[in-house]
Amino acid sequence: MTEHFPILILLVPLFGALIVVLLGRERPEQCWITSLISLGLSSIISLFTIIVVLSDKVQTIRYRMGGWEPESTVFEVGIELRVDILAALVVFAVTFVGFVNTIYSKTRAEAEAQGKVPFFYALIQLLIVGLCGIVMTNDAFNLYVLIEITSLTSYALIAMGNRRAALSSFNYVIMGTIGASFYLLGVGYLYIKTGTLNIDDIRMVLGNDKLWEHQSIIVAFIFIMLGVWTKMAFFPLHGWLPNAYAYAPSMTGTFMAPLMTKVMVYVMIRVMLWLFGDKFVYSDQHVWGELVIWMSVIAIVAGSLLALARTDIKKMLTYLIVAEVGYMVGGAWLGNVTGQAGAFYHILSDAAMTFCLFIAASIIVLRIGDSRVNAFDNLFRKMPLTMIGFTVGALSMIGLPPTCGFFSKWYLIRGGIEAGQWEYVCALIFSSLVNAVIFFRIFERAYFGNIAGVKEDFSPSDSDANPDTSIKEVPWSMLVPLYIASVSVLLLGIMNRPLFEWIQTALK
Amino acid sequence: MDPIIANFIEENIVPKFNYWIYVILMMIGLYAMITKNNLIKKLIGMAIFQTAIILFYVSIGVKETGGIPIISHHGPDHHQEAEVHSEESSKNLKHNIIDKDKYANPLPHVLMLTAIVVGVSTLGLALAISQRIHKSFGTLEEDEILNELRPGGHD
Amino acid sequence: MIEFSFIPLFTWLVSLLAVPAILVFRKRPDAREGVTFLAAFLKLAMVFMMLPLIREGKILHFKFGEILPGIPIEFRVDGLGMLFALVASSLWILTTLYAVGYMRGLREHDQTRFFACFAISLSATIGVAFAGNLLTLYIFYEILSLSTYPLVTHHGDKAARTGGRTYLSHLLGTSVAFVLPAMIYCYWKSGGDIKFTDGAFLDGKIGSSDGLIVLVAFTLGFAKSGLMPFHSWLPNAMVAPTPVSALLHAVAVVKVGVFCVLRVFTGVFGTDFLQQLDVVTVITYIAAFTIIVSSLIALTQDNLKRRLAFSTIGQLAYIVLGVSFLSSNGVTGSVMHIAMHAFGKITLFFCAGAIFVASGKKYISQMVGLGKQMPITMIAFLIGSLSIIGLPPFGGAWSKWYLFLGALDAEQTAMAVVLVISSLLNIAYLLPIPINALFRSPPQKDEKGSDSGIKEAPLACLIPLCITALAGLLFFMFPGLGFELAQLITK
Amino acid sequence: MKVFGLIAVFVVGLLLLSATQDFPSWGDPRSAASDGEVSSFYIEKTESVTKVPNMVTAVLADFRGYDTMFETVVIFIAGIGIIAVLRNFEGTDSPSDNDNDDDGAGLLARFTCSLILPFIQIFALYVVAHGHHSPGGGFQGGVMFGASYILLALAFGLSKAKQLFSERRTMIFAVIGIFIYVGWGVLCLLLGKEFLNYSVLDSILPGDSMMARSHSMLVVEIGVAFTVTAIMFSMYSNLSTRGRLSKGL
Repeated sequence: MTEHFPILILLVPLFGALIVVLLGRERPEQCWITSLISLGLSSIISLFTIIVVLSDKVQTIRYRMGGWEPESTVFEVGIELRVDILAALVVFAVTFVGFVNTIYSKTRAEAEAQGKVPFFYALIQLLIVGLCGIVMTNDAFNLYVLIEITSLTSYALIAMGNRRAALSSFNYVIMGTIGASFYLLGVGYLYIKTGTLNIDDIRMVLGNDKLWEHQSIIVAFIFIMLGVWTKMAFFPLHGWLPNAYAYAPSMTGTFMAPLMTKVMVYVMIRVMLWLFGDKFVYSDQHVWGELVIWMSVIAIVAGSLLALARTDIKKMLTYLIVAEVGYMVGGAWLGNVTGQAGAFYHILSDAAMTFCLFIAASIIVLRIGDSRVNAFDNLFRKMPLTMIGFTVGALSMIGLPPTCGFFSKWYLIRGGIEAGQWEYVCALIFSSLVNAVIFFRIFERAYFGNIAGVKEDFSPSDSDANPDTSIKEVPWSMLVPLYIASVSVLLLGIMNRPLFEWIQTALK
Repeated sequence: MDPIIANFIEENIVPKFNYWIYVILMMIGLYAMITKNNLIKKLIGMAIFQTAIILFYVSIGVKETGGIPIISHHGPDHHQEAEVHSEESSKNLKHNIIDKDKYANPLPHVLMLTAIVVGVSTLGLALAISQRIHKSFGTLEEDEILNELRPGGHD
Repeated sequence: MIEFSFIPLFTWLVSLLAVPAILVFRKRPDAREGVTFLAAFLKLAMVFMMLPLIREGKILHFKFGEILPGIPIEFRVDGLGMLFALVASSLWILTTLYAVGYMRGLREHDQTRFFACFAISLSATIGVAFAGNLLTLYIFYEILSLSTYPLVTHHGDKAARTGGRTYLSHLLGTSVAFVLPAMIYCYWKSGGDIKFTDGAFLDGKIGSSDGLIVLVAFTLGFAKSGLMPFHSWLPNAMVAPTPVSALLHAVAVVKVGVFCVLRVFTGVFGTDFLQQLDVVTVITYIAAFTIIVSSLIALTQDNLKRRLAFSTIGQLAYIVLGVSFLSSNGVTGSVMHIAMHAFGKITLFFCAGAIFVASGKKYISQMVGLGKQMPITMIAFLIGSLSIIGLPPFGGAWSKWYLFLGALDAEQTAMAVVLVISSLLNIAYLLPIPINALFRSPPQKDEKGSDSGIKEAPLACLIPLCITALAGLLFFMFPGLGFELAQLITK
Repeated sequence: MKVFGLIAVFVVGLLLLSATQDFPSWGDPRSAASDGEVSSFYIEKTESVTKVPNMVTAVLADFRGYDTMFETVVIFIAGIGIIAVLRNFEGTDSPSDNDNDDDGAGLLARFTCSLILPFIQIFALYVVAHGHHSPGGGFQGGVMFGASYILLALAFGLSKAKQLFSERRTMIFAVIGIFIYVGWGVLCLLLGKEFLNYSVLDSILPGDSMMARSHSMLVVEIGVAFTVTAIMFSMYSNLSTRGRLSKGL
């Protein structure tokens, strides 16, 4: 039974989506229940998968679709899934966040999906199917198909928001298509040269036939990287992200912001280490090593500064995501195991803290009806429970112990020092200082409120629209996810050592 | 004509014209996606872009010596039995020696079937989104939309 | 010898556990303060339990939860930590007593939040004092910065917010920007071992130029030690209520800063190794510069608390200076000065607070002739000043004396001169206050009889400041304990 | 913007062209892709292991059936995505929209349509069923079938077509299609082999394990056809009416 876990993780939400569509618009409650059950089940299965993979005898589960063992050939003729501890961890993160986010969606979906609740739940479950598939598949082309699945679902989910959401979703369509097509091109180039699509086999062929010097392989690598970077909003290519996530329906933003970019970072690490192999990526005759580190430095600095310049909290958080992507790209390109493992650990911790912050921000915006930081007066008094969760996420973003943000910074900085990339270390420290400024600006405002006599740039009408009396805590279906998220932030921080060791052993 | 150019054409363009064609097509599409102001024109560019990639893939699978990848050594009259009777299978096994140069490479065709489907779906969804935009903004020109957003825009 | 013990953990926990109780009793002030007192006494008791063991030369040790490869959260009580814990926990009691009087005297708002944060910051201080490795030290250092922020900004007005902003930006900024990378660098260089042991862990593992960078990064990074150029948070933090200033900016926070610097010198590098590296002169000069400049600035301040703040900066620089002599006498002087200055300066702050409570006066120029109404306070102030200045028969004399010896051992005559000059400056900016208050009659015309109503501050305020003032005397007579603990480190 | 676009386009183009120098030339049967182990395996072994002479169908529905499953899901996503984005459920149920629909084409067109529609549909079924031996399969057949409905809507007006193929029904059909495909794979799972491993189904299908693969391909193609038909029509009806599902083109 255990060997079927990977496919079950995918199938359960898939069926969930089908059932939800069949249920139809008349029964939003049952749609919610259904997706809750299916996602909960799938996250339980992925939890078990982690346990299975951690056991000594099964290091990696290989699951051949259609049972096509390569008998007469060396290469895989079918498609296979490959689940090691890294994949298992990310899959668990995806399914679990999906599950928790579904709890959050309970009230929001009916409010924001304009009577299309079943379609929202179906799309979000299919999105989860796509993300899990991306993480687990071991076939370069299948990866493309799944990337497109996630893209299509996210276009639709974002476009369900207001009119600005539709516009940013359109830009996302254009950028996303370019990115995915570049990836597809790269795969085509690899296929021409190697004649196979299985990731491990491609690496093998590249290694045996010494294809590394070939121009076509280098171009293929460049294009795959460009494609993946576009998808993960790496700095110069980040244009689509902030508006898309800021204007999307809140329950969509809370799910996508933590996961989409992170999964693509995972894909990048996988492409670098498994598809092309570290000998190719980190070899000295290619100039890109230094270049990408510098690009990531620019990404970190620019992302932090852009976030600092925003007054709209959701926009601010999205720009922080851009900066965090810079962290991970830089860490993965440092070229030592510490850096890679740090980047990978940051995938998990950043997912947790972004989730926490986005839920908190959505709740606040929902309650006070204004997304500008200037409107956050005295929130610590008005909605303390929410602000506690927000504070945990913020401290983790700043990188203070014992939250997970501190430890991922620790590993990344250590990797940077070992690699002697001081510019990267400085960028990390700079961004955490900027984050401190950003969040303490909010804390001060939420803690003391506005000082009399200081002119503010938002009209009193905003505050009149919803007087303080109307501001109260939100239903449990929003607070519970918030607290699950903040607890997992702390838990990841405390658990960091075993996690890091698993990751390191898997990467070696 | 200058011999060098002629030589270049001789060696790099004529035998590899398929790559040149797809690159040119793709660049046309990319240019339209980047620079066009009208959303529908962007989408047209997107369609060209994806078609170019499909062309590229299919051209990988071509073999000058080969035809369509459908095995046709037993005539059309066998089809039904081949599906129903299993004893046919033993008969098939004996003439199982297949010259692989007679058939084109099937894999790219399969892949491109998928890519086509994906392209269609993306296009359909994008059209729906642009209709939504047109409904709420009353125009499909990007600059007009941005102008309309200026006052209210948060960024 | 090292022996495992739970007492450090409990000492750390007791004030932490007080927090929920304080929050529970927020409606009933008496119960609330009762909890605080209980916790404070328990803490002191535990510290005293540990004292004899430490005096035997034992080292208490406790660890749990390895949080990073090879680095657990680790408590380790040695002489230095013991002395610091002793000072902090004993002064916590007095400060609580004082705070009760002060806060109720002024009918302050949010007293629950005040006492809760107070307790948290105390346990953070103990955590720093007992920290067994660099990471633990760092974590508690950060917690202290955060937990004192609400105290500093207690009033919540514009001044408090700007003050709090400077406070956090300096303390967090420097620690993240300098200490964190330096710590990770050490972790990498020393092969994953950043434990404090009798021998320093970085000993012989690092080159001279790197050593200089790391040392400076640490010394400036622990900005709580108030070394220039990162000193300006201290005067700004004086917007806090006086008990806060008293405990946190005479004892807990600033002393944590210098304590960390001491740790870096003794525990991370080790004085002998620093001798080899021959890089400390930089620190010496920074400290000397700070001493002189801050004393000069202090002369120009009319706001009493700000003047005290600048004097604190100077006094802290003494401690760093003494360590940077790398001689046993210097270190002894520094360790002693932690205690002596703590008692002296807290007396002065108590007096400042008492004056404010009783008369609402903040500025030195207003205090002329105030001794008539508040003799006890002013006498205590006089004693405190003398102890700070370092005149016998007061505790401060000992530490100054050893610092002086240390300077001579290190053949740093220039520094000896600096010490002398600065002592004169101390006299110049401290003594006039009590003298004018006691022996000059108040200028009559601009009084309009407003001072006539002034009496001594409430008893809860008076008792602590008398005790601390007397403590200054006692330390001169019985300095033995301080020496003993100092010897444990320097040997 | 235009200049920037041009520069970007040229850089990308040159990069791509620079790679073609070590590519095989047009139609080279010895190229790594065409001569490689995998494609050779497909060409030589397909029929002997699956009994399907059309390699494309075999690779599509069996070797890479997992891809194809997600392909169907992509179509499905597009369908429900368009509804989620565009559809507005207000004003659909009001009879006024549905009654006065004279928005069909002229008489001649109607007549022609009613003449050719059956043939289109029968041909579509043939394409689905005969995908094993000739070019064709679920997608192609499904598209044709969907096209027949679109033609119906063009000729007789959308509401007429909706009476035959209402929105609810399209959704059900789409779901059924995927359900057939995935369920068929799950059946293999239940019989104790990997997902989509049709060879175990010989216990419930006529013929040996290889024939089982052949039959199963037919089954999944039918599933694909269901989904594609339904989604094609729903795409058309939504896009052509800005999501009001009334008063089509």
